[in-house]
Amino acid sequence: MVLTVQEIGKCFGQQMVLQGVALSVAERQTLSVLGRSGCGKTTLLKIIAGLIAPDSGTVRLHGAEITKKPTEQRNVVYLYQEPLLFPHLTVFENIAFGLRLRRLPNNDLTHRTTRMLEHLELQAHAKKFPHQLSGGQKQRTAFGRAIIIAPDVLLLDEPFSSLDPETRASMQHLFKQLAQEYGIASLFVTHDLKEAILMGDSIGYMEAGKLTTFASRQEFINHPDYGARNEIEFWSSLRQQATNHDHAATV
Amino acid sequence: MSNQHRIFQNALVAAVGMLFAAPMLYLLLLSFAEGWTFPHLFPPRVSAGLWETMWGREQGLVGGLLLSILLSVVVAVGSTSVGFLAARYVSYHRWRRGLLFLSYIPFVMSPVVLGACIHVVFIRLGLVGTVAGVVIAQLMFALGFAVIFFVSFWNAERKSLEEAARMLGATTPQTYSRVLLPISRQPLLLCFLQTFLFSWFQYGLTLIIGGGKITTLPVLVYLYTGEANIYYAAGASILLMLPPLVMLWGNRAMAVRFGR
Amino acid sequence: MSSKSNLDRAGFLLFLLLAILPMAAGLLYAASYSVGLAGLLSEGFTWEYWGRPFQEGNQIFASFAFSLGVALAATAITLLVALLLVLTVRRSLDSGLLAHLSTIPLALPGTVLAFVILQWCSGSGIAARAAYALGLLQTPAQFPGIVNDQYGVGIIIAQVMVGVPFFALLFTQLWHSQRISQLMELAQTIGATRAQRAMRVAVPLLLHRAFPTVMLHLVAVIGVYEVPLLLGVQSPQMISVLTMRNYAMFDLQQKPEAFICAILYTLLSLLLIAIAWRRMHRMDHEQSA
Amino acid sequence: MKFLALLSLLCLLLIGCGKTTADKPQSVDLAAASWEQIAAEARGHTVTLAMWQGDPLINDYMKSYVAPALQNQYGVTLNIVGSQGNDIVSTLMTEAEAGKEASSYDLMWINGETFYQLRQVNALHGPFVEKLPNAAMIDFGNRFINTDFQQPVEGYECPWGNVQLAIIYDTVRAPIPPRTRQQLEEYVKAHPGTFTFDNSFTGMTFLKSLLIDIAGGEQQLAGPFDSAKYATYSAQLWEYINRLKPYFWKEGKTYPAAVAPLHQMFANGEVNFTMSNNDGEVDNKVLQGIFPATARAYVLDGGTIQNSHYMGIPKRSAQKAGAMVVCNFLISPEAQLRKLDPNVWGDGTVLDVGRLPDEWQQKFRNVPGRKYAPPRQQIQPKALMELAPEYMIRLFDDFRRNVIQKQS
Repeated sequence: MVLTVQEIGKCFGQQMVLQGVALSVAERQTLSVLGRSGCGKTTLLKIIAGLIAPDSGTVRLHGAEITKKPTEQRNVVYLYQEPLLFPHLTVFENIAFGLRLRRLPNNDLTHRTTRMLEHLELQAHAKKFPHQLSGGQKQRTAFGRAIIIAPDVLLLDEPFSSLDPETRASMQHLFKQLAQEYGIASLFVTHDLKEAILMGDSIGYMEAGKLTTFASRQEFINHPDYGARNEIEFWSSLRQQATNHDHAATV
Repeated sequence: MSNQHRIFQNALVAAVGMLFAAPMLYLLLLSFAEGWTFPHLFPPRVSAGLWETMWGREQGLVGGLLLSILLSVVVAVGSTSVGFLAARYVSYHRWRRGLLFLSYIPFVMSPVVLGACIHVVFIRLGLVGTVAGVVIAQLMFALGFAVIFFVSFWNAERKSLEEAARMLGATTPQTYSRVLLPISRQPLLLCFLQTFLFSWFQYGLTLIIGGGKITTLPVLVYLYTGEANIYYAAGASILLMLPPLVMLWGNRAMAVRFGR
Repeated sequence: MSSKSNLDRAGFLLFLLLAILPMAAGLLYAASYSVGLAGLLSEGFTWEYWGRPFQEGNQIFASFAFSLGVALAATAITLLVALLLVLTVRRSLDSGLLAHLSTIPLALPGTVLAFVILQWCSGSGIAARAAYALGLLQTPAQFPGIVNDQYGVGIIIAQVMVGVPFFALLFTQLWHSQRISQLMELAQTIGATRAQRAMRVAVPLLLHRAFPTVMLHLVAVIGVYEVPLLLGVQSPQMISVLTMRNYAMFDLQQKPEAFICAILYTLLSLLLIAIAWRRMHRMDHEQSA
Repeated sequence: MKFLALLSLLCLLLIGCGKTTADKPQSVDLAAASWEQIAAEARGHTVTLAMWQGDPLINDYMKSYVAPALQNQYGVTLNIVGSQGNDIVSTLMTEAEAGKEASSYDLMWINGETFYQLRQVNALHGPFVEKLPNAAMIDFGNRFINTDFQQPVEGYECPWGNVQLAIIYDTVRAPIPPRTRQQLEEYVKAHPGTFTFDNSFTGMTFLKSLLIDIAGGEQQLAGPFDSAKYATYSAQLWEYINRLKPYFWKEGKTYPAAVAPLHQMFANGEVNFTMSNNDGEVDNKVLQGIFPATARAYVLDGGTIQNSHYMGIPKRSAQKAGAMVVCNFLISPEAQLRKLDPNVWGDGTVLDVGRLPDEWQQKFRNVPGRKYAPPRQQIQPKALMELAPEYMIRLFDDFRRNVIQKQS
């Protein structure tokens, strides 16, 4: 297991935000966590990233405990809903940021960054500043910036929620491709049922600070409580109706 | 927009502009005037004599100018850097509101009145009549401003950018040098400018804490304005106004260049 | 965690040491002086000095009333003029001629400002000379007293002169940040006339957003020193001038009164800051809502 | 917390600092030392002089002449700072209250109330004047020199200059200036808005001259402060002033804060009179081009106050030897002669010309004469002694209470 989280609990004042949360993510796998806003997803991700300290529980990376390690030494990257780019740096420099911190030799850095730009189809925009980009381009830059340092785990917090449906679909596709290619384990948080099913190798459901995980996608879909079945039935009945309608029209 | 309306607007702009520029123009004229008394609406005689003698006779003026520049730069650098950090602490602190309220007290209160109260504290610390004392006294007020100024700067977005840098592996010094300072260039400059001006304009506080020993340009100018020779006062006033004018105009140009 | 570094803590510590601590020590000293617990002539605890403001002929309350009146008048006129400017010549303030010229009054230190106003508005000043040239008066004494006058007209003129460009620029910025142009277009589609758009959309919105700044400006004007020092009268005096007079008087018995002034002034300022503060907090909520 | 510990430490420091009081040890005993020893002790040190700095000519005399001469002749560096009268008193008082070791000032230009108050709080060093070699040329028998506001000087301050209050007028605007109280009343009633006096030192000296006149001569008010006499005569003074008040500048509702604004208004033509504590100032101001060449000075028939101004050394000064060297130079014939010239300053000398060596006597008698001020011999008979300082303090206060704050 790349990431193992055990018995995480967190309160903000009187309010219990997380309670006994446990999960694990295997090599090259993506765990989708489905939950409404306010269910504690963001807090969980921030605890894994080291931005918030948990009240109880442990976080392990490749078996080693990192619960008290500072953020910058964890090699875990958290991606925000908004593609938070450094406004003073170009697209190229934003992507190269992590490599610069690691003092990579210049030609190596250029090479890697250029390759990443190609992957992201951002070559034409390398010299632009964030405020000159579209929403999708920004989010791709943020991805590139995170993936290029080959983090052990990537944490994604509703990364596509502010994009239009078309861009969203292509980004989902791009992400799967990149995760595969760079072999990154990730935790993907969303409130969109379809996206959760689409992105996750396994799925978890979070409600009121408690996480339920499912071994496989099918198990989740079959479970009556989470509405996956309803959704599928809705879409298939719609298709059914449409077919019937077409049928009727031809007749 | 009708033609008539446009003419009216242009006339208004010209009139208001004249009014804004009038003090500077008047002082300039006065510094070149001679015998400009009632009922002369315009100077009866003009001469550059004042500007020639001012530097020669009153070496104090050059000294005052240099001292003022030194003092204002130190106050501006000190309050901007300390304010930048202190505001970060305040912004992310549990008692953010209470701490911020404290900063408002030195920010708006009369430096002269508070100056009278802190006079004895400064004497005990041996700071009265020293440049260090005046710097610290002015810092006290400039810091209030700097903290307030930067508290709104340290918002959620700044915090997230910083977190993003850390997750990519940046250490604390790297976070500052590669992210926080570069993205803060504009506000840092603005705060520097404001605190510089505050210090540059300060008269009463410098007088109390300086004990008359620290003769900055405003102190000298006040001496002249209270004196019978108004032409001297005009000349010294212009010297006092030039640096702030250059800075304010420079800042405007900068603001335009950086697209606000 | 990562959001608080030692660097910030050091910065904050310096802020406490350099700003808050001396201020607190100074006010504490002022308080103890005013009750006879400090000072060369002190003879132990007494409320005697605090009785003085209530004595016949004492200037402290008159001075507070005068300062408040001057500040209110100056601020009201400043706001009125600044609003008129923003409503009529906003484009020029934004990026035209006025954008550049408005920096000149902002570069005027109080001392110079007061000097200029004195030279313009005194009985033998430029304004009086213009009136003479027009044949409106023969001697300086006939010119109406607008500096060193009972009502603080000179002080008000000076404060309006620096206040107007400041608020005009503030309003121009608010115009953008509050999208007033769009809101006024919207009002137009609903059928608002030009005047209605100005009076019902722009003016209330600008004043609402600027309220905390207005309050802080008021506190600042109440405490001005250099300007009334040159343009004021001996009675009543603005608070700063009165405090300094009592502080450095020949009569050492007056020193406690200086500190009483300082404390009363501090209390008044705190009250006004608190009002500004509440509104600011409320606006934070509006903004996030 | 570390944080709180540091804070409380600083608080302790703040409070603790005040407890230490000790005069800096002097390497020579100034009372016993010879002048040579004192001069040797002073060499290489810096003396901080607190003085009023509002007149560029006086500043110029001090900075371009006195300071370099001291440096060259005695190796003493003179550092001039701006402070005067009540500011000096409050600074020295606050220093005493705070227990500061070495005073901010080593020498101060003072007289009258400042001297009185500093003596009252025991802030002056002395007696030191008889130590100064040049003091032998001063006539300490002269009551205008040996007594400062009815307070014997007793060697606690060194005389520097001697001046007499004079009224300055413009011969064009007021061809016949009022010379008595009666004439002044007639004049202001005939020319309303053209007369005022400042609410500071000079104006109060003017009021004091009127008070003496009302009392019927300086003998009436000589000696220590007499509150009964003060009450009687000041009541008459306020009655007189309030009668004239509506005819003063700004209808007497306000008064210039200092004499310099009054000078400005006189120069501008806003008022027809100004006044000066220094009878010679009119020459100086005309030469500077500030007053018109038609300006003249005169004294009232009832007399005006003549006084001297002095140099005092704070008890807490760490440079007393240096300060004494500066004093000695300031009363040297060379420095006094230069100061007498209206082109330089026009300040009356404290030296008794008769005691000077012949060559110096010649020089003093040939000083380019005063053109706009009356000759000293002519106004000397009308010179009045300064009254006890309480009169001045009371006048300041009562003028505010009985005239300014009284809304007619």
